[in-house]
Amino acid sequence: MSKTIDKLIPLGFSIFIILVWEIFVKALQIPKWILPAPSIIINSLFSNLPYMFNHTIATLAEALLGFVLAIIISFIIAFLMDSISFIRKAIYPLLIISQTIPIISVAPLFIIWFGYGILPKIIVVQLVCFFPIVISLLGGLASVDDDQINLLRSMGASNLELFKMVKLPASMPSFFSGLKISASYSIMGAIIGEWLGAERGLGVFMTLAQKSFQTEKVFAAILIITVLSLGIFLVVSIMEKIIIPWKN
Amino acid sequence: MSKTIDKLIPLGFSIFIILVWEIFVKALQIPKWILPAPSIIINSLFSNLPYMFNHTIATLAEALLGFVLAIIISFIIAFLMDSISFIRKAIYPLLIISQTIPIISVAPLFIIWFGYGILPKIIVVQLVCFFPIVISLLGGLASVDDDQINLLRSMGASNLELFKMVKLPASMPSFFSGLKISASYSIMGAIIGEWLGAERGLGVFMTLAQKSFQTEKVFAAILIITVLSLGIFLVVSIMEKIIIPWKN
Amino acid sequence: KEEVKEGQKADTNKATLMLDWFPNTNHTGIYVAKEKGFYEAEGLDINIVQPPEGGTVQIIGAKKAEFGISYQEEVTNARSEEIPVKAIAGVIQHNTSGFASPMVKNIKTPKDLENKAYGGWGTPAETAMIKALMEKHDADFKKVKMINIGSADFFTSVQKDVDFSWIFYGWTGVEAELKGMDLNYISLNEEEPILDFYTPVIIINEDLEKENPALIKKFLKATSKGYEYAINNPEEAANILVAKVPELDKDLVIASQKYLSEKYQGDADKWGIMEEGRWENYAKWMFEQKLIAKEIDSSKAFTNEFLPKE
Amino acid sequence: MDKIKVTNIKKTYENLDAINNISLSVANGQFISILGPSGCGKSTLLNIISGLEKPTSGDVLIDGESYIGKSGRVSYMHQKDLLLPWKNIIDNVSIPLVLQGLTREKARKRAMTYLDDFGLRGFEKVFPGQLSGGMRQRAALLRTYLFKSDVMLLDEPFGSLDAMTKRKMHLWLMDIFNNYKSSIIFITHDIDEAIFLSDKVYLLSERPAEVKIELDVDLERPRNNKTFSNPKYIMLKEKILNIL
Amino acid sequence: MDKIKVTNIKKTYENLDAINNISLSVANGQFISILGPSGCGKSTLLNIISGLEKPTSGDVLIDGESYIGKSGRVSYMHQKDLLLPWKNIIDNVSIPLVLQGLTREKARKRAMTYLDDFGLRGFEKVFPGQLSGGMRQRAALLRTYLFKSDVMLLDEPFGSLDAMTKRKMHLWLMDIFNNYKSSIIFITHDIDEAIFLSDKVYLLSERPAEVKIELDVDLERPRNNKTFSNPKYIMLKEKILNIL
Ligand SMILES: Nc1ncnc2c1ncn2[C@@H]1O[C@H](COP(=O)(O)OP(=O)(O)OP(=O)(O)O)[C@@H](O)[C@H]1O
Ligand SMILES: Nc1ncnc2c1ncn2[C@@H]1O[C@H](COP(=O)(O)OP(=O)(O)OP(=O)(O)O)[C@@H](O)[C@H]1O
Ligand SMILES: O=C([O-])O
Ligand SMILES: [Mg+2]
Ligand SMILES: [Mg+2]
Repeated sequence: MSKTIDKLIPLGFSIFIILVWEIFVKALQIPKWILPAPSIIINSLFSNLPYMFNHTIATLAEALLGFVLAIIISFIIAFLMDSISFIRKAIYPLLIISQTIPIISVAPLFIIWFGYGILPKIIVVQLVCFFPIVISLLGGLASVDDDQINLLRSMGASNLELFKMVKLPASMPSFFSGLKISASYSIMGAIIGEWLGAERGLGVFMTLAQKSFQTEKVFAAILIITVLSLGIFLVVSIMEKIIIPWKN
Repeated sequence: MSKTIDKLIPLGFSIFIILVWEIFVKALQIPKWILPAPSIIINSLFSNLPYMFNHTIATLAEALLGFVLAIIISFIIAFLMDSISFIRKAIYPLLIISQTIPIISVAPLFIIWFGYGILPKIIVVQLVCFFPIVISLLGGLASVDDDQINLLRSMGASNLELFKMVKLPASMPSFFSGLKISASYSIMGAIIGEWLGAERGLGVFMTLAQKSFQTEKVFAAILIITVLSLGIFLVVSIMEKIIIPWKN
Repeated sequence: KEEVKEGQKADTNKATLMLDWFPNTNHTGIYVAKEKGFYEAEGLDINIVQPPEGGTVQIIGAKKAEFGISYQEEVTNARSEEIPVKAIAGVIQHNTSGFASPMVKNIKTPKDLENKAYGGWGTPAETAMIKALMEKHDADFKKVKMINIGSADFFTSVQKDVDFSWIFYGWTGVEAELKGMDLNYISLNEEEPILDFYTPVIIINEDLEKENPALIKKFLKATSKGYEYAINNPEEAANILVAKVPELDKDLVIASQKYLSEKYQGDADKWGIMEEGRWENYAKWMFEQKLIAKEIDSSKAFTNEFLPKE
Repeated sequence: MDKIKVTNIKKTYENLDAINNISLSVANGQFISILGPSGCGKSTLLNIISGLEKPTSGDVLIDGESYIGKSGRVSYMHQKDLLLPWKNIIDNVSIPLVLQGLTREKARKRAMTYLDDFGLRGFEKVFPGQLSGGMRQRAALLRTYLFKSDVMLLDEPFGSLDAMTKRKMHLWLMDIFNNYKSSIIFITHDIDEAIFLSDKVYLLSERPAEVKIELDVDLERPRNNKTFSNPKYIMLKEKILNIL
Repeated sequence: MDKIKVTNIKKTYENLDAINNISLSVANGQFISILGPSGCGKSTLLNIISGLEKPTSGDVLIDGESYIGKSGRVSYMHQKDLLLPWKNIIDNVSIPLVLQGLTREKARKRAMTYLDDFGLRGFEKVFPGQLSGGMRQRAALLRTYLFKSDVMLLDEPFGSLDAMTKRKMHLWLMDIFNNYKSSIIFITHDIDEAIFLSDKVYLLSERPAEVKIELDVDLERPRNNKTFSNPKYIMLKEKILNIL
């Protein structure tokens, strides 16, 4: 298959699904406040676009800041856990616990600690995103060929050098699996963060639209969320291709 | 370090954190409806234990059913995506989209489609859990040594045999990274599912406790959630050791 | 799913009721009716279910449940979006909600809201309400700082940047009393009659009116009995609710019930009845405030017709 | 008709000519060896004959049929052992049997009978990571053999073996070769080995590989230790040494 | 004093005796070779001397100091090439230089000067996956050399090389050996290579390995093509062949 056709497949398939949806909604006469037809959603998107712009920017900013923070923290945690066995054992359970607590149930604590600004949203995104990255990084680090490690150690490599030269590159494929998972979560993380209270953002927009039963606006927001998430995912995928050239 | 000490580290560290928390709350006289002291939480846990049991069972059932379903579906999807390039290209964007849609925003649709029973909760758990598994499986499958594939293909292996003999085992380490991520999410997925409307479950319990301002009960529920999640995570980790013997 | 199909057949007696929120003292009459066998006596089997966040109106609109709990603003909003739901009983006669603040914030009248921070959900309706109250007292709404507190509760949010918030007195106000926290409280219905909307109300899908009026009648007959029991026996009624939903704080439920039992029927002739004027005025106000895109026919938004005639 | 006929193979990687122009032929039941400098393109040639890689141009005929890009026809032992790290040795070597439809149990049993010959007895339950280099090579050879095609391609199968073990393997290989009348293409750097085993030796040039010369080895079979002192053998060896 | 002194090494894996009892010594600037059957424990021995594995019992002294379980003292070329798949060839071979503190640029430049000798010129930007087996081996050897320790352990470094390339590598190795007075332990299956290069040859038994015999090679250095026709050489070779 040629490259252009490759790119047309997902597009074509999406169009197919949208068509089925449109026909299905029209044929069954499903009211638009239950499930609006794609045409209505697109229409609503365009008529609300200028004023959704601000909300979109807010959410995107939260998501990107949180995502980048998550990557940085993941590396620090994974490095520490990999190098110092005491830290690994002490922190592992806490990592998991951090994922099992439904954020909404401890929302009051978040507000008391971090107030109502952009900070709590970034922290929520960070919390949602860092876990898949850490676990994948650790998985990747564990899968490194011991003989390669031994060889470099026998050449006098320090822990940091081993990490940089062997462990990190060897765990890049696994790391990118985690990064792709997180990339897909980042925008949704920001939306969850906005439930903790926000003035702007697509989460706020959706809540308001939902409360006034403008389902088509909710779906217009979901469409934007989806496009943003796919965009971040795509950037990560391209980075993967660039950073792992030896896999091609 | 000996094996027993290894196991005592996380325990000891947890106890340390709990002590700090207790002292902190007492010293700053933080009211219990903001952040209850661990002693109060434990106390509340034990006095509510018999009657939290039902909620716990309900949530655990949803989580486990959803988790197992997620594993099964992940394998089917990953196999199809790996074998048939058309499917991979067509489905990849949909997979990501499935993770980017905040479930709560389309909650009414879930009830309308799947009713009030355990089904919508299982579906939510499945939706939350299958994505990390699929992405990690696909990442693992992509990392397989082409020469090994070629060798077996040259011996007449079918796609299914290649999958079983080479691709699957080669992607097990990566798969387990994904599985661990999902295991940590499974209980929380069930809690989110219960927000779609449920009569029983720890999510229901937490909502009710929160709405009647009984923060210590919320934390008692979080404690149970955490223990359950760690339990599922542990089972997955043990399975990993058994299924990947060649890594030891 | 099953209950729904059967519920739409004229002769069956199964039906689903979807709450508006977690079970609380607003719903006591329903739990009493179920526990005391009032529904059973009417040949009904009522299944009470909890809603997905904000989903009750849509579920009723889609006929996936027969009865639901909502509130006047939501019904008005829904009808302006052509969702065919309709109120059949007002659970509490007058609006028991209002703006509360810790005593130390010194907010006694709407005038005092100037230079204070409001913590809410950021809906246009909240803005309009605060504005309406303040304008009546020649206060400047622009001086209020609006903060979205998301899912945080009253007690938490006033710990941080928030000065006042919108509460249901019968629940959060009562909890403050139990906590020994002194509040200033500005009651919506006392300050501004237009804001005396019905909350909560019981709703149905319009179609049910034609398809199975008998079901509605029987349902409301039993439900009325439930609320009447709660009005006359607050303590016992509270205990029935707590027995059904033991996760709730028993002290809070009992205190709340004592407060609400007096408010269910209020000054009306009987429980559940609603005045056309209040529906009309509130809808008009909402339209003027641009809270709804088009005017609604209030007479179609509610009916007293199915309430027991006595 | 030739069993294998390779004509005018050319292979270019991005900006590297690996094989310039190679033609060779193997008659039915013939054993040929290929000698050539390291990196000249020998493994690439076997990859092409086996169908795993496609040549830039040229054709590969087996029994007169073109096998460009079609794998599965021949037994092929790669230069890398390619043992699967997650299967123990017995399961690794019985892969071709399982792929041919035998149950795992039967496959294991069949493979088991060869472990002594290959010096792997006692290591059946061991994972490849715990074997020595030479043992891995022997396991890979056994796996290749069990595929049992009438055409075998062997890429330096005895590179990590000591002289003794190598000699044992030679005798074993001659045995199958005589019994099954397989056609074999054998890559090695060991000139003695090449002459001892083959009917014909191809000498390749530096990369990009071309056939420098094709030498027939007319030493009577079965060959044995006395072969090495045969004057024909010594002459042939000298000739090869001179050309290289 | 001996440069390297290995005394009574024993190594047992779970239920497998790999090395029974090995003692050997290497004088300063001495080149010794180890010959032994495949799987007898040669690589295990080098792993132990390099400090990567611990023996079950016994001791390893280098310059009189015990190096049990302490790696980093010696240059060690493993039997597997262990090139890092994510680094191109020039970066792979310059790893030891970078680890010794050179900047990447300087390390590359230094390594670059050896590429011709190792026949890797033109492949500096290529990833290991695109090299031939022999080229990978040469890259691994160059990397080992650049570590520049006065003790070198080489595990079948020339196993995948043709005779010509091997000869070139031999001459190069003799050169360093003479110039730097390194002490070298060399594992090979090639008897000619062992005799040609060494001052002493150890012959090991079947697993569990023991030293069967230790043979001094008193052929004058520098050695060259004529060495092969030296009667001492021929006698020594015959002796070894008889023992094996
Ligand atoms: N996938 C590839 N991409 C680019 N170049 C390659 C690839 N595979 C092999 N080459 C190049 O092709 C040439 C021939 O390689 P090949 O493996 O065929 O050599 P060889 O004759 O088998 O050598 P050796 O005796 O060392 O095994 C080498 O220069 C190698 O770098
Ligand atoms: N990590 C390990 N675990 C268990 N057994 C091992 C391990 N490493 C090596 N062995 C065993 O020890 C024995 C000696 O192996 P070693 O690699 O030292 O052999 P060798 O002499 O280098 O052989 P070759 O010439 O084939 O490379 C073998 O039987 C091997 O299976
Ligand atoms: O953690 C969540 O609230 O989804
Ligand atoms: Mg090769
Ligand atoms: Mg070895």
